[in-house]
Amino acid sequence: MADLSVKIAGVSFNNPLIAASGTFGFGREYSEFYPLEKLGGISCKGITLKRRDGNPPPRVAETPSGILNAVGLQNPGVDVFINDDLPWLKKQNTVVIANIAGNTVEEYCQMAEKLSETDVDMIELNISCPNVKSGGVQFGTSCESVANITAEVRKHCKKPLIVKLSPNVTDIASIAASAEANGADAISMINTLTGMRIDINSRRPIIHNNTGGLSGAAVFPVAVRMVWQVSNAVKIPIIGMGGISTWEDAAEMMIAGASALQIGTAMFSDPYAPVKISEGLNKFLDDNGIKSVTELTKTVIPW
Amino acid sequence: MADLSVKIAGVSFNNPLIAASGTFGFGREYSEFYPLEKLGGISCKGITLKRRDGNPPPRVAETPSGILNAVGLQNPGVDVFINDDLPWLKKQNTVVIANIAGNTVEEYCQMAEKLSETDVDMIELNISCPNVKSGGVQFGTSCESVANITAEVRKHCKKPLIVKLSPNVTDIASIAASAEANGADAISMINTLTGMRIDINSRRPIIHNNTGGLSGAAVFPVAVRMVWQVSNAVKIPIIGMGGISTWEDAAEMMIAGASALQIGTAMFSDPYAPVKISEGLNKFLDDNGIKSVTELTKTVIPW
Amino acid sequence: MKYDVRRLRLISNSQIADGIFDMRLEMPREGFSVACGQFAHVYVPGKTLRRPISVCDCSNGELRLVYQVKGEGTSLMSQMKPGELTDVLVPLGNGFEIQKGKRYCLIGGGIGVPPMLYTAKKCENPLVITGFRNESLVILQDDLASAGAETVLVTDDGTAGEKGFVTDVLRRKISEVDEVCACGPTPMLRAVAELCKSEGKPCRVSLEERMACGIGACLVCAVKVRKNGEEIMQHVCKNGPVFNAEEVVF
Amino acid sequence: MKYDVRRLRLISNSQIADGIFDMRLEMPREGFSVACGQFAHVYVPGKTLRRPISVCDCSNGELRLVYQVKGEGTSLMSQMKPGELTDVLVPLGNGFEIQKGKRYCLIGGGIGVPPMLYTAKKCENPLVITGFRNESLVILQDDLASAGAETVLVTDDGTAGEKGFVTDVLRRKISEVDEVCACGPTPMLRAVAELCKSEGKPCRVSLEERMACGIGACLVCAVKVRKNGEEIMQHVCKNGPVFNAEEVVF
Ligand SMILES: Cc1cc2nc3c(=O)[nH]c(=O)nc-3n(C[C@H](O)[C@H](O)[C@H](O)COP(=O)(O)OP(=O)(O)OC[C@H]3O[C@@H](n4cnc5c(N)ncnc54)[C@H](O)[C@@H]3O)c2cc1C
Ligand SMILES: Cc1cc2nc3c(=O)[nH]c(=O)nc-3n(C[C@H](O)[C@H](O)[C@H](O)COP(=O)(O)OP(=O)(O)OC[C@H]3O[C@@H](n4cnc5c(N)ncnc54)[C@H](O)[C@@H]3O)c2cc1C
Ligand SMILES: Cc1cc2nc3c(=O)[nH]c(=O)nc-3n(C[C@H](O)[C@H](O)[C@H](O)COP(=O)(O)O)c2cc1C
Ligand SMILES: Cc1cc2nc3c(=O)[nH]c(=O)nc-3n(C[C@H](O)[C@H](O)[C@H](O)COP(=O)(O)O)c2cc1C
Ligand code: FES
Ligand code: FES
Repeated sequence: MADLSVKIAGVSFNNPLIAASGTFGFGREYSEFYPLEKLGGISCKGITLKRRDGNPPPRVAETPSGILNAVGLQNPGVDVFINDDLPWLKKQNTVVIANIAGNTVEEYCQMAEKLSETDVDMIELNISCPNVKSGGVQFGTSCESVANITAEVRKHCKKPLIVKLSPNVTDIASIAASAEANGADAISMINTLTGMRIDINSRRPIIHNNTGGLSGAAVFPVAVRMVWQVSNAVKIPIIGMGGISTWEDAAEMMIAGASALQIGTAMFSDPYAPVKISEGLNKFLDDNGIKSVTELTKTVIPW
Repeated sequence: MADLSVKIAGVSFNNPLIAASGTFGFGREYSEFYPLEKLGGISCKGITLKRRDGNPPPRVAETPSGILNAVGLQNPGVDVFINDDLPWLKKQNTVVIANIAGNTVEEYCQMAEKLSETDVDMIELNISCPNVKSGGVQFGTSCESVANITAEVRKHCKKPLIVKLSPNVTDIASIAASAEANGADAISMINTLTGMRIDINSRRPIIHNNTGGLSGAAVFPVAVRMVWQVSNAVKIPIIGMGGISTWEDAAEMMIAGASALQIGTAMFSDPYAPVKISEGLNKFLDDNGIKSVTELTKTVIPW
Repeated sequence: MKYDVRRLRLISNSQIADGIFDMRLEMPREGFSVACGQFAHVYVPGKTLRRPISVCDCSNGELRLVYQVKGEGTSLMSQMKPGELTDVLVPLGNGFEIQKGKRYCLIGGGIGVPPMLYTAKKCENPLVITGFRNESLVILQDDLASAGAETVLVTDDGTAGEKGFVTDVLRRKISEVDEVCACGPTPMLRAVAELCKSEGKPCRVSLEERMACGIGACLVCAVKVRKNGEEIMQHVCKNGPVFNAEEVVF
Repeated sequence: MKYDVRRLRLISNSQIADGIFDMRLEMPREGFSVACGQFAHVYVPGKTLRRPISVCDCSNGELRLVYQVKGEGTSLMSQMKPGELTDVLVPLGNGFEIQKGKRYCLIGGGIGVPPMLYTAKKCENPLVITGFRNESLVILQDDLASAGAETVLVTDDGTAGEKGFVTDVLRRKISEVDEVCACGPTPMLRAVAELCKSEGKPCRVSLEERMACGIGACLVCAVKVRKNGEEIMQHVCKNGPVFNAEEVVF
């Protein structure tokens, strides 16, 4: 039995497998499959200052080895999260990460302030949601805006701060460096790649939002590349995600540079995916005589 | 029998199916499967001023619903192309597009000049090759550099000029607009998305170049989205590509905004892919009483 | 633990009408119960998303799913072979609540008919109205009759049963029943709901929406409903698929 | 037209050693010819790239491919069932040129052995040296013997045949042959090539490289060779897989 525990920004995780934001709600539903303590942590559904109803359906479409989604940040608002969901979540014996999104920098700051007074373990700054009209991804696509929002939120945030990056950019390494320079404790990446599908008979985009975010196995090679590039540019830990479906993918993502992982779309095929991945990683480590999963991180040997 | 012919920048194609650059060599090999006149055109393997040997192998890896490649522009050089390949190609009764890449703007200009004196039908400016150390994609990732190289090459190019865009950018619509404003007659897109795979046992990147270009069905939703965005930003025609595998995909890409299509990776699964797609499109048009394939272009009805 | 992934052996998977298949899976006879109107979320090898299919029947150790081939997922499903293990999340969602002593009218349109078989089995002497585009798509008539239902069949073109729409029959017979349950295309559901409203009969409808998780976590299968005068988003997989027709914002 | 996509019916596909399968496909008896050392490019449903597999034999209307399960592609291949139609590009590449009147030594290492069976059938009284890691991986010994070859078997650990390497045997027997043909892991090929060079025997080697098109168009399967003193890139699928060992830049 290898040591699967990892530490990110001072927070200890039982194992590197974290449920990805937006795919796992606030944990209650999947807790009807397995105790949530089997996971290293949970990144909660993105929350906003006020309740949001999200986009009209259809909100999901299948693509080759992936899916598009455009939920549009449906959520009950930060106060409901703090009062109704967080107390339950904190009893599940797993790390709780609040994923926050706003229309303005001030909204992000207000939420960070509120959450700083709660028991959430970490805050994940979602500046990469491609499926909302204002806010979201626009904060995450230039170094200046990433620097600005990270610095501002940092002032109001007493919790370890993760900045979640968008892959829809020319130079992800510089963006990560801006986040690091302005106070991020960790990077999580990648959010979804913007994509589109059209029904050739109705000529309507399948997703009501016209475009949606691509996730799942299809994006895995892009995610590995970006994690590798960012790991060459920053010293803070990276939580890697994007299409991880098997324990082999998980090992690959860590070898590329990730210190922990989030699992999203794979859960839709198999609700047990993160549990199986954690078991698979354990066996891989044992078979190779590796004592701790942390020994995988960033061990790629580039040509 | 619907009318499949299309016209791009004054050049007439028998049908909208063009073999994608780099996947079809200079056509000789695939001409042993079917007469090349079944295709609307051929975009030749990217050529450079001098012969290039390309990257060391491995140069290809499979990924979920896609592949990574890093050939690194192996080619015999523009003069050999003009002397040895072009005369044969011109006899095949299909449109011949020369795809050119350089280390410097001057190299691009020199090649454009040489090719302008030949019978090639069109020139495709490859400013988006992610697999070479200098040149390639660096020209294609900012509006300024795209504007500059397009304007310079335009001065030396007497043929219709296609500018091929990289998807590894934050805002592809502005880049396309820069190309249009500086003399491009058409846009072709998308080149490959940069990706990486690592062998978890050897910890070596599978591709010797470390990173490679992702193509195939996996990228299709990203390509459709980008073609749609660019079609909203420019008036010149778009040659759409990226993961087109079936006639349904082809129809979808045209509905999103493309006037013609290139087929690459799908050829590796089925050498007849472009021929079958052309037949499928024809049947789709007939079944729906559509007289000309040009009636599909940009007919998406966004929500 | 409310949910589990079940690996069920495929007993048979045969075409019963034009493009419509009848899949039967071996279910443990004990230790769980499936309500009518609930659905199964079927893993299709090679696809990222599961496919939601209503429970058509669940008895004698057999789970029955009747589905129409629409796209790639259902096409792959139709190629699954007896003996294979299928991976299914079942039962999911909230079904029809059937009360003793009431007479129900069950309405199925097209591929909305299958859940009405299991529902009919849970009712006493139900009236089942089924509608199809034409004869080639008619399914489950014998099963419904053996379930003890009074059945009325209509087709759009009159090639089987009466010519007309399910609402034509419902209008005629609505006074004979206490409640209406319906599943089918949205325009049909809307028409049924309006008729029930004007006749003052309670009506429940089973809705469809594209799904991912199937259990209420990912929020993709949204439907707008009116509760206490306020419009809110609920989810077909968790709050439905069966909704009170009066609350649905069609 | 030199190439075609063939849809060949699978006759059988059975395991013949630890993780090694023997696939037999129905081939038309006429209208084409396959040279020894050529390969087949096999479409595996669900995969983007075809998988290159050497022709192990081609006779009596049967194409035989012997392959080892390495990753997902070959694993899916091993699950293909008799009766299925497989989609294969065959024959591709340049094989071994076998001249009358010469005695050949054919060397196969591990999963490099299969092409040597068909090659042995094209030679007169060849000497075939095959090497495997251990007994559990030994294949095709009977077939080689019935093909009329003199066979020598070695294993790394001595669990079958002699203990040692193919080069140990070659060193002992090289004077008995005129030319050497080899297929196997690169270190083995390099050792064989060096030995042949020092003994002045012509040597041809069959190389492997990751492929996409399989016909020389995409340029991914590059191998560096020396021609007229200059190092140039050639391609395993089109110029090879068989190369003159002296020209290969290992
Ligand atoms: C609760 C529920 C119960 C259902 N019961 C049945 C049933 O008993 N029999 C039956 O034949 N069909 C039923 N459907 C519809 C069935 O799920 C779809 O026809 C099927 O998913 C189409 O998949 P595909 O891959 O063939 O089509 P594609 O169009 O290729 O599917 C692409 C994506 O769209 C989704 N999708 C497409 N159409 C629908 C739809 N109408 N509803 C939901 N998702 C859709 C698919 O799940 C998939 O994610 C039900 C749907 C729901 C939500
Ligand atoms: C000309 C030629 C002849 C061959 N003949 C045989 C044979 O007779 N029997 C046999 O068992 N194997 C043979 N191989 C090797 C065989 O092609 C690979 O083992 C197989 O492609 C692995 O596929 P996979 O999906 O199982 O492995 P994966 O590692 O999952 O494959 C991923 C990708 O890498 C490629 N790849 C992986 N290993 C190799 C390799 N060694 N050579 C080429 N591509 C590779 C695959 O084709 C695929 O594109 C031959 C290879 C070549 C080039
Ligand atoms: C349905 C869905 C909803 C999502 N919602 C959010 C969200 O609210 N906040 C966020 O940061 N990321 C969200 N994401 C992105 C995921 O957290 C993750 O970055 C992405 O899906 C890539 O990982 P995967 O391929 O493992 O799914 C969502 C993804 C999906 C599929
Ligand atoms: C093996 C390979 C080589 C390529 N070489 C070139 C090239 O030389 N020039 C170029 O502009 N694009 C090149 N491309 C990119 C393709 O032309 C195309 O833009 C991309 O593959 C997306 O299309 P597809 O998904 O249909 O393959 C290459 C692609 C592949 C797979
Ligand atoms: S499918 Fe995930 S909430 Fe309904
Ligand atoms: S595989 Fe395409 S050139 Fe060899």
